[in-house]
Amino acid sequence: MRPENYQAVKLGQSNEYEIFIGPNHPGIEGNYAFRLMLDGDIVVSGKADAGYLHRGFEKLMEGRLWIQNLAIVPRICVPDPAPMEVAYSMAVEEIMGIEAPIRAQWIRTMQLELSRVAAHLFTFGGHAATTGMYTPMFWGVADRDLVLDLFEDFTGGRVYSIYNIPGGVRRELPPEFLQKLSNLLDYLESRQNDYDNLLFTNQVFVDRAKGCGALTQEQALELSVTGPNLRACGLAYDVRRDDPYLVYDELEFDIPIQTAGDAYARILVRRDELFQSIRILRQIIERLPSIKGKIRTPIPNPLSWNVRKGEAYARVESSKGELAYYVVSDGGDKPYRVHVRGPSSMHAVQTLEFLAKGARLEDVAQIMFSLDACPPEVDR
Amino acid sequence: MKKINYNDKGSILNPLKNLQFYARKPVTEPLGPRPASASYRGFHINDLDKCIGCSSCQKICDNAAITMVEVPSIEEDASKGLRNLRPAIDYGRCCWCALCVDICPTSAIEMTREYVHVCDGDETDSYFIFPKETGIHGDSFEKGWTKTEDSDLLDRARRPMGEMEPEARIDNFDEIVDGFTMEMAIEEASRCVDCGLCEDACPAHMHAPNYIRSIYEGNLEQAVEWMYETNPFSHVCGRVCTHICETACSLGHGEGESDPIAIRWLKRFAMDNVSKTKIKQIARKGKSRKKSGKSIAVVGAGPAGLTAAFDLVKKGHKVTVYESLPKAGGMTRYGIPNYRLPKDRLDQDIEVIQSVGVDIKYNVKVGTDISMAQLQKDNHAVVMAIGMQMGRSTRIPGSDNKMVVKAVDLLRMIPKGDEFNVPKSAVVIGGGNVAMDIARSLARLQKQKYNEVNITVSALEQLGKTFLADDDEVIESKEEGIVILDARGPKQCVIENNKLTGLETVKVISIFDEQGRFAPKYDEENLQFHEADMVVEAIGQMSDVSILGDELTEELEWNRGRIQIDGNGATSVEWLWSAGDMVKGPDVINAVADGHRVADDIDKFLNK
Amino acid sequence: MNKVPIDEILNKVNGIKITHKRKTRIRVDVDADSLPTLLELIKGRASYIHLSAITCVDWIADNQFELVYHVWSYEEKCLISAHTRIDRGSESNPAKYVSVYDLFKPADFFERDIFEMYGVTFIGSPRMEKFILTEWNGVPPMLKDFDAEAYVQETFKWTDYNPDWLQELTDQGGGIAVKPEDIRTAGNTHNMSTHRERDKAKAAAVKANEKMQGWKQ
Amino acid sequence: MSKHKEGHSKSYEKLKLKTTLKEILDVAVSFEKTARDFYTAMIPKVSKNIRYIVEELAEEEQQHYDLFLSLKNDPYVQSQLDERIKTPTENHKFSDYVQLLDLGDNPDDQTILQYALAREDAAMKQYQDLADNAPEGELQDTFRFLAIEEAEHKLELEKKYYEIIHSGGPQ
Repeated sequence: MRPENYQAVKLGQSNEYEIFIGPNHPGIEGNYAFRLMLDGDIVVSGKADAGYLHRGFEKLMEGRLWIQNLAIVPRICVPDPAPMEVAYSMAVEEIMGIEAPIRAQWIRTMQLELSRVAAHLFTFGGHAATTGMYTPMFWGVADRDLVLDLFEDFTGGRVYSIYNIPGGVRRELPPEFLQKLSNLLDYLESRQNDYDNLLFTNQVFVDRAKGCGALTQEQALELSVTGPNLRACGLAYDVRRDDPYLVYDELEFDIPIQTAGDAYARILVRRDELFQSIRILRQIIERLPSIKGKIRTPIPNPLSWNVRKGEAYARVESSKGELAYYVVSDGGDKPYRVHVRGPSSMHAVQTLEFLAKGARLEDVAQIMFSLDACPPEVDR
Repeated sequence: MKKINYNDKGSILNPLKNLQFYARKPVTEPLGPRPASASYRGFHINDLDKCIGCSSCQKICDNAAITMVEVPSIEEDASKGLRNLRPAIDYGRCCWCALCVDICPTSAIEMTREYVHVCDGDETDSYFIFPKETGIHGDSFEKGWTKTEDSDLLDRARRPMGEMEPEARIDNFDEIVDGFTMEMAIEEASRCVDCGLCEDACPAHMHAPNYIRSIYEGNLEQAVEWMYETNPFSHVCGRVCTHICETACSLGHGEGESDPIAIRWLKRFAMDNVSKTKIKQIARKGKSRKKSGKSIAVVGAGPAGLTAAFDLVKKGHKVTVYESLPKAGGMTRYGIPNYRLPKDRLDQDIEVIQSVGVDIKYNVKVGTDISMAQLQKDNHAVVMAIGMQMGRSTRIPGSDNKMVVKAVDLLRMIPKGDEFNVPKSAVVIGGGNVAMDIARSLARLQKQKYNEVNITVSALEQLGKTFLADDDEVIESKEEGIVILDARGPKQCVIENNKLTGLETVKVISIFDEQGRFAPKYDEENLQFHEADMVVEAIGQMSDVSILGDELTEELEWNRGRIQIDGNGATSVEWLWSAGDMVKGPDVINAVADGHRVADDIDKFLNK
Repeated sequence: MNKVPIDEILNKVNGIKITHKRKTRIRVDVDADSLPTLLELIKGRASYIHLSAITCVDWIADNQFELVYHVWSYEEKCLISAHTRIDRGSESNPAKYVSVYDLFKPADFFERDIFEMYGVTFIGSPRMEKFILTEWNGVPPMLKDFDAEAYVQETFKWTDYNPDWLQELTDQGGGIAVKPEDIRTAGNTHNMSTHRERDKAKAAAVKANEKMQGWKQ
Repeated sequence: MSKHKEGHSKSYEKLKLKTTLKEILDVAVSFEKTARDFYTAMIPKVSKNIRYIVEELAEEEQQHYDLFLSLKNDPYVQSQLDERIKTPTENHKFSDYVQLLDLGDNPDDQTILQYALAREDAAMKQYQDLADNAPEGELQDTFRFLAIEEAEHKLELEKKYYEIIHSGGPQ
């Protein structure tokens, strides 16, 4: 059903209306629609409607060489592309039975955390915008751009880094990079007060966010909610710690939690996580110079690269939650099957539909953004 | 980090604190593009001179953004591995992943720090660009993403090949090169980018990319199947081929240390590891069940003659091969020493060819035992493939002494087991591979008989510059104790009392002119005498065309001393074809290619 | 509380094959009939409550679908991937399997996704209906026998470009030699651009050119 | 063969007597003609497969003949001779080591080439000697020019010799 063909329908004698939000609602990342049954301004039921940006990534990947897919995977989640590359590479490495050199693992960790910082900044802005506050949105996007400058510096691309490769990363860090990173972290920390004043302790925002889209821990677990959304329900669970990958077991960081499970709790978890990421990055800045060695384990030349038969389920903690790649190889030069398990496939469909029920129409956008749903993960 | 308590209510005044921003300096960014970072993946540039047209960029492109275009003004030379294809890029599809940069075997394609292109709707043609040293807008920009050692997707180093140590090999004729193990072969095969330059370069157009791929996949039988499509002398070529393919290999074009794929050793590996029975089955594939009723005589059972025979038999014709020597193989048997080509391998190639139905008559000398006229009478077509088995002499003073011998004659005696007096010391005149073959063979015989090596090779050509023999041959010869005196011209064989005492040479200052043609300059003062019991001349060979007989010689058209043939090997006489060394000069793979050509043409002729 | 080792629980299922891949990954293979029992067991007895994903793999050569249920335990910190194979069915008799929605709510999403992309009907799943491909009437596109590349070539038109430089090259007798789609549609890249392919292409070009000349005259 | 050797020494005497440039060129022209006729006569006698060598030799002598003839008739001949002498071609003496053989009845390619090399070498030396003994001026310049011409011709032959005889070997 295309929106241009859609007209709000008044159903029979009741006060119920069916309306369509999206697919370009400002409160929604990407092209995604939501069909709501309203009774007055109270949502009776909601139905997620995907398909506006279906590019058939999983199908495409089956038709491309192992390495060519690296140019595809980051596109599945624009705000937080790095975990996609890393998860795919890790899955392929597991099938091949190789490991990235330790230096590459540190660099990957750095990339993931930088990406998390960028993604959270983006989400702050987006979330604020759904409550009608646009300044944090501009700030979030502007500050994220500074992170993108660093991505450009060390990966060669601003958004789609295409920096990972099974076996490691493609390039050494440029000279002075860690100094630049350190300066950026200083700057971001200096911005904390500004964000707190404008957003996190702004009474208008606090009032709007509290109680909005609240989940209990039981509900969250039943719905397979992960990431900050789950941690906002009081469960200190993080793939980085509980199913460690790369060098996370060598890093010190806390897992921030909240218990209320609502939109405000979720954004507070993200705020704290941003600073945990800065903490991790500072440790990396300190440790990385002493970690010498190669950044790539050699793989056969990609044009004739047959990955041996096997399968692997690689999980990472993206800014949105548990991101997993299930990769199957039949021994050929292309993946036999790649399944992308994005955290939003849970958050943006069943959880969103569940939370929308009974909410007021004006809160729907905030609920969706507070879940940090990334529709391309549903629509891959 | 300041903690925020969930239960805090926040304050309506907090946002007002940000009014302080009015006192801050505004952030301003200049309009217009800023320079991108030093490793930015901007627009492409391509160094057209470095680019060889291998199309690897096109194959790695995940968005089908690269079209190969033919540029007629660019040199195309298959034997050097140069195609006149160059990439053109469709920026409507490109995703700027730079995999094309990272795979380019010659590092020709790179990206700049330029990243802005704006055009109107009716200017979509500007999306399709042909990158040169300058990028999309014809401007030179600083380079962004270029290939680094880390980002290089290709494995540049050849797997090392094991060899017998000099001490172990000098007193015998055992094969020197170890050959690959399965693991090494797969690793080596994995380096191939499948550009096909090797196949273009190979005279027989062997499907090297296909059999390399099969080896990589561990399917050696399939690899051998690919080989037998174009070469029934795969064992021989797996060992002694001149491997033009490796010269053409795109990996060998890379800067710095970048080795071509060891295509020859891979071929050898596959052949060595598939059973003879299986190879016979493979060789029979595609053999016609129908008999054509036509018969063909082939003169000479060398690679050219037997390849032609092999093809013709598979096409249903009856083929008889006449060989003047007791065994088949031609120069591969009677010219190449066993340590380079073990004769059992050659025997197998020939056995496989015979198993398809080729009939070889040994010890029959055409021209003496049976005339060409007779062959013509008895057959529908005749193939001349007698090779170049006669050695040239320098004809310097003293060269008519009986202890001045020709390399090819000696080399023929060794596998035949003919007795001859191994000289205690010998000088070889010549700097080609034949000179090395006889020097190293004599060295082995000397070691066996006298326990010491005393061989000198004297060549006009200069080592490392104009020398004709392969580098490996030179290195290994030196390891085996052979002295190579390069840049020396033979002046005379010194004879005292009718007995050879040695060779006198004169220093060559330079040998070729600017055009690369022979124009030697000598230093007359610089004379040297080399004591020797035997002088071996290894300067060149020719074909014994006298077997054709005067009448046929007169009837045929000639081309600078060789029988004139057309592109298919047909001579000016309707029933006669000629192939191999005698028309093309010495080279096994060329001979094989010739054999195929001739067979195809004869088949066409017979089916007319 | 005495923890029952996971293997002991898994082994209650008939015909199970257990592979410990690493500390946090266990692969089990079970019959299609036993899979729901297995999931119930590990959820109920071993705290595997988080359904991370359900993956479908189309093994067309075996005429089977493989369904993989990835289930995580927050307590054990371990992921069990339960593999099972079902009949691939046919157009007239599509594949069917039993839904695990009553065990894991998120199965709703995954099963609907597989229904849409592979055509497997999950009996008992609440919404066996279209979701992403609402305007698609073809075969389920993730099936191996749906050729996406061919579909794209048939359905969409590539932009034809005619920049000046290309015209110049064409005038010199050169121009487009190998199009990217030629390489891609060949499927197997390793056979391309060898001399035979090029010769054939060249011959075709010469022929086409001759034809053109004929037209002009 | 012997006849020709004789011819050469005879011609030496003949040339020494000459004093004017035109007369010298006349004799030179007639020498080239003799050589051309010699090779031309040889063509049908050798085996067809090596006939090209003799044909080419005859052709080269013909070219020399034409050159000397045109020189003789060239009004600016003096200035041209000066040009040539300023850039003498070296004699590399390769032919010294090629033994002079009898041509015999059925010569092979190598023999013919060796014969031709020796012949050019002898001619070159002859002119060189003449130049050395001639008084400075027009006469000496002429001899020098002729010597250089023959040297160049010999050099071309040497290249041909190398390319035909030193044909490399099998691998």
